[in-house]
Amino acid sequence: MPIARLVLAGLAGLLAALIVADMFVMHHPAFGIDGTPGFAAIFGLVASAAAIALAFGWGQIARRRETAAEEEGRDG
Amino acid sequence: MTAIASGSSLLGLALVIPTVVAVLVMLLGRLPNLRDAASLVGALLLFVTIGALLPDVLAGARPVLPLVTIAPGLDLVLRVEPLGMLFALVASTLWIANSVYSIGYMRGNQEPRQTMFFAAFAVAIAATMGVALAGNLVTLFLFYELLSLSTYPLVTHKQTPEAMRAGRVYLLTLIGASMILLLPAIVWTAFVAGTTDFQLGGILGGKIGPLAMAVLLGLFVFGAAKAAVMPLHRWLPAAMVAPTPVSALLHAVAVVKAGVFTILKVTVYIFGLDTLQATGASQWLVYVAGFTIIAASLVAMTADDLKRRLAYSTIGQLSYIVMAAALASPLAAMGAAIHIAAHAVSKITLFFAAGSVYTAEHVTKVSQMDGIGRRMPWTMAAFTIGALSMIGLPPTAGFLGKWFMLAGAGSLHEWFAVAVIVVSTVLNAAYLLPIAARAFLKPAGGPVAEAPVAMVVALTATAAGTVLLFLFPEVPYRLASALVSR
Amino acid sequence: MSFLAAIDQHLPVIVVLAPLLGAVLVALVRVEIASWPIAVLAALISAAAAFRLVFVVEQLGVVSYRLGGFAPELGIEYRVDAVNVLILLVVTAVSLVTLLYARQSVAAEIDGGRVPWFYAMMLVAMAGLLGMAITGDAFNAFVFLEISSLSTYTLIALGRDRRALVAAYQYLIVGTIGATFYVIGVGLLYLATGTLNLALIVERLPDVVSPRALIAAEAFILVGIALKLALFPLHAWLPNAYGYAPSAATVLLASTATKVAVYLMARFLFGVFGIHVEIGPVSVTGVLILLSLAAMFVASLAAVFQRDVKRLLAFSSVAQIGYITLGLALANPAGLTGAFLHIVNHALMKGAAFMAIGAVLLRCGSSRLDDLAGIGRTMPATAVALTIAGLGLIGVPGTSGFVSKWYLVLGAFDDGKGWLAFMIVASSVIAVLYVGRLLEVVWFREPGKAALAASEAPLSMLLPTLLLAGLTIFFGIDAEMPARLAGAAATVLLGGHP
Amino acid sequence: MAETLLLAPWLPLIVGSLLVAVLRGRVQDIVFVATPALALILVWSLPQTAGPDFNWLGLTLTPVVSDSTARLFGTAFALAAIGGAIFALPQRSSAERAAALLYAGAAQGVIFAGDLVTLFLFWEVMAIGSALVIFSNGASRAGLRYALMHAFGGVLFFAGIAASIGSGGTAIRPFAADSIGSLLMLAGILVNAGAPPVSAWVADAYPRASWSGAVFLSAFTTKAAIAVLIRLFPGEAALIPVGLIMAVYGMIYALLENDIRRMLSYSIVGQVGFMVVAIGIGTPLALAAAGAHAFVHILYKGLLMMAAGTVLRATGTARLTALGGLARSMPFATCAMIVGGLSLSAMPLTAGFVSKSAIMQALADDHDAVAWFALTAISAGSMLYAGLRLPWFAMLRPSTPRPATLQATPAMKLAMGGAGLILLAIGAAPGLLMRFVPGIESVAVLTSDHILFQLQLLVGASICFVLFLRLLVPHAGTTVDTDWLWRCLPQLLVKAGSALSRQVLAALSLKSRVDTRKIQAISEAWVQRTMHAGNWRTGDIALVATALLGICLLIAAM
Repeated sequence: MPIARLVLAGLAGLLAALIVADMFVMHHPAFGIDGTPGFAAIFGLVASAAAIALAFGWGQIARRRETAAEEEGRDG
Repeated sequence: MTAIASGSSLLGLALVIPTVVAVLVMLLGRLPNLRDAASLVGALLLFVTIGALLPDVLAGARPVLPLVTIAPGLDLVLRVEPLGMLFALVASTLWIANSVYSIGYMRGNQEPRQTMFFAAFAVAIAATMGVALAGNLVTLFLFYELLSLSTYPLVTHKQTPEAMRAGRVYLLTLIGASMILLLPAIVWTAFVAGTTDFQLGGILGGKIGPLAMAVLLGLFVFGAAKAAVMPLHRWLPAAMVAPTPVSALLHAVAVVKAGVFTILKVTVYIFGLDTLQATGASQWLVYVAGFTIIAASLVAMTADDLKRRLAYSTIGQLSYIVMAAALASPLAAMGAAIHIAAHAVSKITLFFAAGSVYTAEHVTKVSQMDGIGRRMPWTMAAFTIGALSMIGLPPTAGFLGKWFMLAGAGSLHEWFAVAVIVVSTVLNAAYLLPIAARAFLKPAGGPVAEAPVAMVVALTATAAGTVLLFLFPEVPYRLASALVSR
Repeated sequence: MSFLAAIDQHLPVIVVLAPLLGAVLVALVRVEIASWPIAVLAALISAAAAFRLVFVVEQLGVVSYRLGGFAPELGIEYRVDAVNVLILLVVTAVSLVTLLYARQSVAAEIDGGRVPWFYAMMLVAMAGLLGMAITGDAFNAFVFLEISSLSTYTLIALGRDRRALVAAYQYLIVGTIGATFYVIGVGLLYLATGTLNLALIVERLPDVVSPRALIAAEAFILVGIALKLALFPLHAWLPNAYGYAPSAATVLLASTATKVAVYLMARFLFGVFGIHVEIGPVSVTGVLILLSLAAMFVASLAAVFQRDVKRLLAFSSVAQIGYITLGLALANPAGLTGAFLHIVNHALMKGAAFMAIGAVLLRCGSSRLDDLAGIGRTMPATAVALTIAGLGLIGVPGTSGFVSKWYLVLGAFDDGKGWLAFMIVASSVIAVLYVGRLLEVVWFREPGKAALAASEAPLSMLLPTLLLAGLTIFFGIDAEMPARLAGAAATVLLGGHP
Repeated sequence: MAETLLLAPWLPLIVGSLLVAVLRGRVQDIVFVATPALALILVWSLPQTAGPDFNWLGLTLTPVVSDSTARLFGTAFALAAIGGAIFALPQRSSAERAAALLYAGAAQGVIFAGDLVTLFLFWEVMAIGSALVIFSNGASRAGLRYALMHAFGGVLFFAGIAASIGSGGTAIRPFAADSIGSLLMLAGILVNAGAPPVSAWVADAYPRASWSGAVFLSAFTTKAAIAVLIRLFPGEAALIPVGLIMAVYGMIYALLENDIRRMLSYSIVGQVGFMVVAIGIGTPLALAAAGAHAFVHILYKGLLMMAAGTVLRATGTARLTALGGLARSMPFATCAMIVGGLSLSAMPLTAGFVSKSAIMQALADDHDAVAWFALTAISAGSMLYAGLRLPWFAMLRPSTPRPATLQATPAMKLAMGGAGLILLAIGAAPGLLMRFVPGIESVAVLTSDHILFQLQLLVGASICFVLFLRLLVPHAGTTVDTDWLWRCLPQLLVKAGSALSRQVLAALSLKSRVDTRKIQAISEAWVQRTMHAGNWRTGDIALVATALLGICLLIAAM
């Protein structure tokens, strides 16, 4: 998927630029670590990955193929 | 002095008017229009009579009318107090609605033996007035029995084997329980307290131990089987074979209300709320009534027959009142009193609607009610209002009593009672709302065709009353406050 | 001296003599058609005299009438006070109503030739009972006792069922034993005091040297009377006797015979021996309470299991007599008032009940419980009377039964015997069972063949039945009059002045 | 005083509800839109003084009283009602319209209630109104479940109020969850807020409303619960974990969901979780932030629901599996969805960024590290489902689009445009929002470090989205949810219970049959022998009599 790779590259470049920019601004950290330049980027990546993992995992366990279709059909 | 004198004559009138109506109805049997007019006029007159008593009672007067002295120390006396006033007011008001409705129903269904029906009805109202206005236990008992007897021909009105069987269960349960339990309770009370007069604060305080008091309370509660506390509830669903106006009379106007009225009156005026509270003699009843509420609601959920479902709903609602009485707090007692009125007006609406549906389409089962709300919008709208009131949702009367009951239970930290009310509210919604949903949401399947006008007028009026009682609860509230104030 | 005043003087003797003469007249005339009017007339005169006596006694307190003018020691004294005037009133009134009722019932149940005998015996029985009640002489009471008993045996034997003969025979033997005991007791008293006049016996008792003789006399007399009044456990003759006698006879016996015996017992207990006398370590009241309670419970329970309504009501009578003797045993104003009230009330409601059953017997030919099924639909008025009577037996408020039980309970509490009050109430619950069973059958069962064929009782039977039922209701709502009379009787028995 | 009642914002709505039920046609349209507008005017004209008192049932009722919280929520509710009404103009269902206005009016009533009883009365009317909105779409079973859930929550709240009334009357004041009464109140409110374990009702009910009805539903019930929590349980520490669970729950289920409107419903629970956490913090800033976030959330969730409704109306489905490639045929809805989704994701220059910043600031000030990091992470997760997954799969992804049979009408576009513009305006100029939410002026929003932080977070999330796109592809089906507790468990219990009771009954009846036979035999024998019910022989009677006499004499002789 070249488009996807293109988008990915673009996003990565954007993120790099943001991290670089982050090094030049004055931080007001509340917990210390959140003032580290680029923290948010890493946190965002990790948190999103964790969220996807969590959701996917839960989906594997709790997702049912059948919908409550008969009722949805009746209820509209 | 004059006020009291006129008050006593009004008391007499309250008994005389329905009696005269009964006689007139019998005499006018050949002239149906005049006969039914007699019922209506009588109902209006009775309402005016009772209404005329109201200002005095609210002002603190307690008119007395001694009827007869059986023997020294054994009197039949009428005496109005706030609770009796409330009950009389409810019964006399609903008699009007019920008369209008009955005329529509009896004619609409071409029922036989209408003269007998209206006459027995009037006698039942007279007995109800006697119960409401009784000044002591003996008087109350007499009219209580008269009420059982006079409603028997109504329950067996159809005279089918099933109706006769139901009438048998009805009479044997009610009379049997009152003879075996209520009467001994009254005699016991009389000799412990030296009187059977209703006195605010009770007459038993300090004269009887807590255990004996609990037993005595049990005799009263189960003796007044009209209150249908389990396990003495079977007569009520059985009596469902009666025509709908009779069901309305049983469930809303008179009979079951006479039962809970007796229990409430006994807790307030014989035991005394403070005494019960101090001794804890009524605690067991909270559990029994709570069980009845939940169990009845569960049974109601499984009932497909509309009237049967409503009957179990009544059993549950009655036990609210019993449970509130057993909580023995002023707030809960107020709730119980107000709920007598609130349940009456909303349950009569539900039964009127059920009868209207039966008259128009001969539908008796919930499962047959698809789309009926679209064919009979007035009827089912009224039904829905009644159902909301059963659940206790504002803006309907059912909210009022529940409010005080919960406040009473909460202030006493009776969390069992609170839990029962919470759970049963959900259950009430679960067995009543589906009917409304089914009626309105399923396809109509036919043109609009309402029941006879008289019936629609009556049920619309009571449905409106259910809302109006919520908006203007002044009279029941003040009477209920007067009940517990000293 | 006006004519009325002259009659007033002779009232006591008129009360007894009227039925006795009536009996003789009936026996002489021996015409079926004439016997009933004569009997009714005799009863009417007697009842009128008794009614008048009530007023006289209320004015004078005590009316003493010396037969032949002899002094009490030699002759016989009729002595009427507040106690026995009530009994006289009940006996005459009920007898009158019974006779009014009897005509069609008797015509149906008794062979034509025996009808005059029946009325004659009814009048003799009535006279005997009245005599027992009115006399102030212990031996004279025995004579009247025998008169009433002998006529009663005959009446029972006139029942059309063959078992009636057995019942009559049984009652004959038992009654004779009772009478014998009684007369032995009276003899012992005579030996001790030298007189048969009750008032004189009382005067002389303090001088009696041998208390043993006295106690023996008391034992003989009380057991003898107890047999006659069917005090538990000496009641076994009663269900058969009542069950198989002709309906009209049953009404008379059930309403009056045992009541007079109760009166006699009360007279001896309170007037002669004193209620608080003890036989050895056992107090009379204690025994009496015990036996009364046993009667109330055991007989009521037995009634529950009866299959014949007349026997059911008969057992109920045994139980109800238990209430009355309980009231005697309480020996306080309220208890005694209750006892005497119950004598009146029980006469009314048991009379009504047996009359109703007599009507059913006439129409259906059976008094078996099963045959009464659904009778409420074909004989509604009779069934209503039966219902009222039944409610009275339970003691439902609004019926006279409630008022008398009320006084009994009151008496129990006055005596500090709360448990006794509880027992009274509890035994009423058993009454609920047997009455409920009866009413259930009458009103709620599907009518059987017999019931369907039946029609409402003839007016001549219905009216007396309804009259007694109506009085049961009336005295339940306004008990002022009977309560006053019973209260006066209680006061007299307890030694006060009326 | 009493004339203040005429300024009650709920009054025109409830009157309007009745009018709408009676009126038809153009007049109905005007009333339908005009009454929420009138309500908005009244929200701002109502003086912030003590309200009028009424005596009812021995209680002092204050039906209307205003303060800054009331004004904030009142404005949000009025805006939602106006937008919803305009959006719903093509929807000709009078029943839904009347129900919606009743619902909106009751929500205003809850906000402006001056005492607990009034509050509760409106609370229940709100439940009725919202249930009617669902019912009006013909969804009877879902509507019933919804009604039952609210009857349950309502009566809990009711019981709590009734129990607490003894200690301190009916005044609206902060409670501590230390008595059963206040705990009941808290539980009742949390039911409405969609807290665990009953969160599932939101996603169960809201998607069953019509394409227009869901817009109303998404606005009022949960946010009214937030307003009540702010008033009654500020700083209740137990709310922090509750809110966190809601946020996580909402995110996970939204990520898994296939139906757009169900996804948005889960998202409501997640976002309300943010507010609940803030209320649990309870500092003035946190409470103000919760209010501000509720305000903004009403707008962007309304916008998203409108977009979803537009898609549903146009294509007949709202399932991601059946959608895609609609951007070209429905550009307006696509834009609305993107603006709403980005606002939900707190993209800088949208309103969501302003309010979420305020919440995070409040957490930071309170040094609540766990909540702060957790909610930051969930913000990133929100971007995944709302900012990316939703628009991508619904609109943007290349696919053969379903035919859009019904294009959005101008009224619908007006409503969506209005909501979107407000969101963007607040995002560009946070002062607009801060002006009437006193207490959040100090929050740094459009500062460079803050913007950079947020952008990194969101871009990081976007990278993950592209990387793991395959894992996020929607599938048909449902995820087992907490509604299993009331939809499946009772059936299982009933089945098990009836089987058990049948066995017990069978055992009992067998036993009782034996017993009755035995009892009968005994009783009969007893009757025959002991009861003297049979006939005595004459000799027996004589014997008894003689014995009795003998005993007497014996005693006498002694």
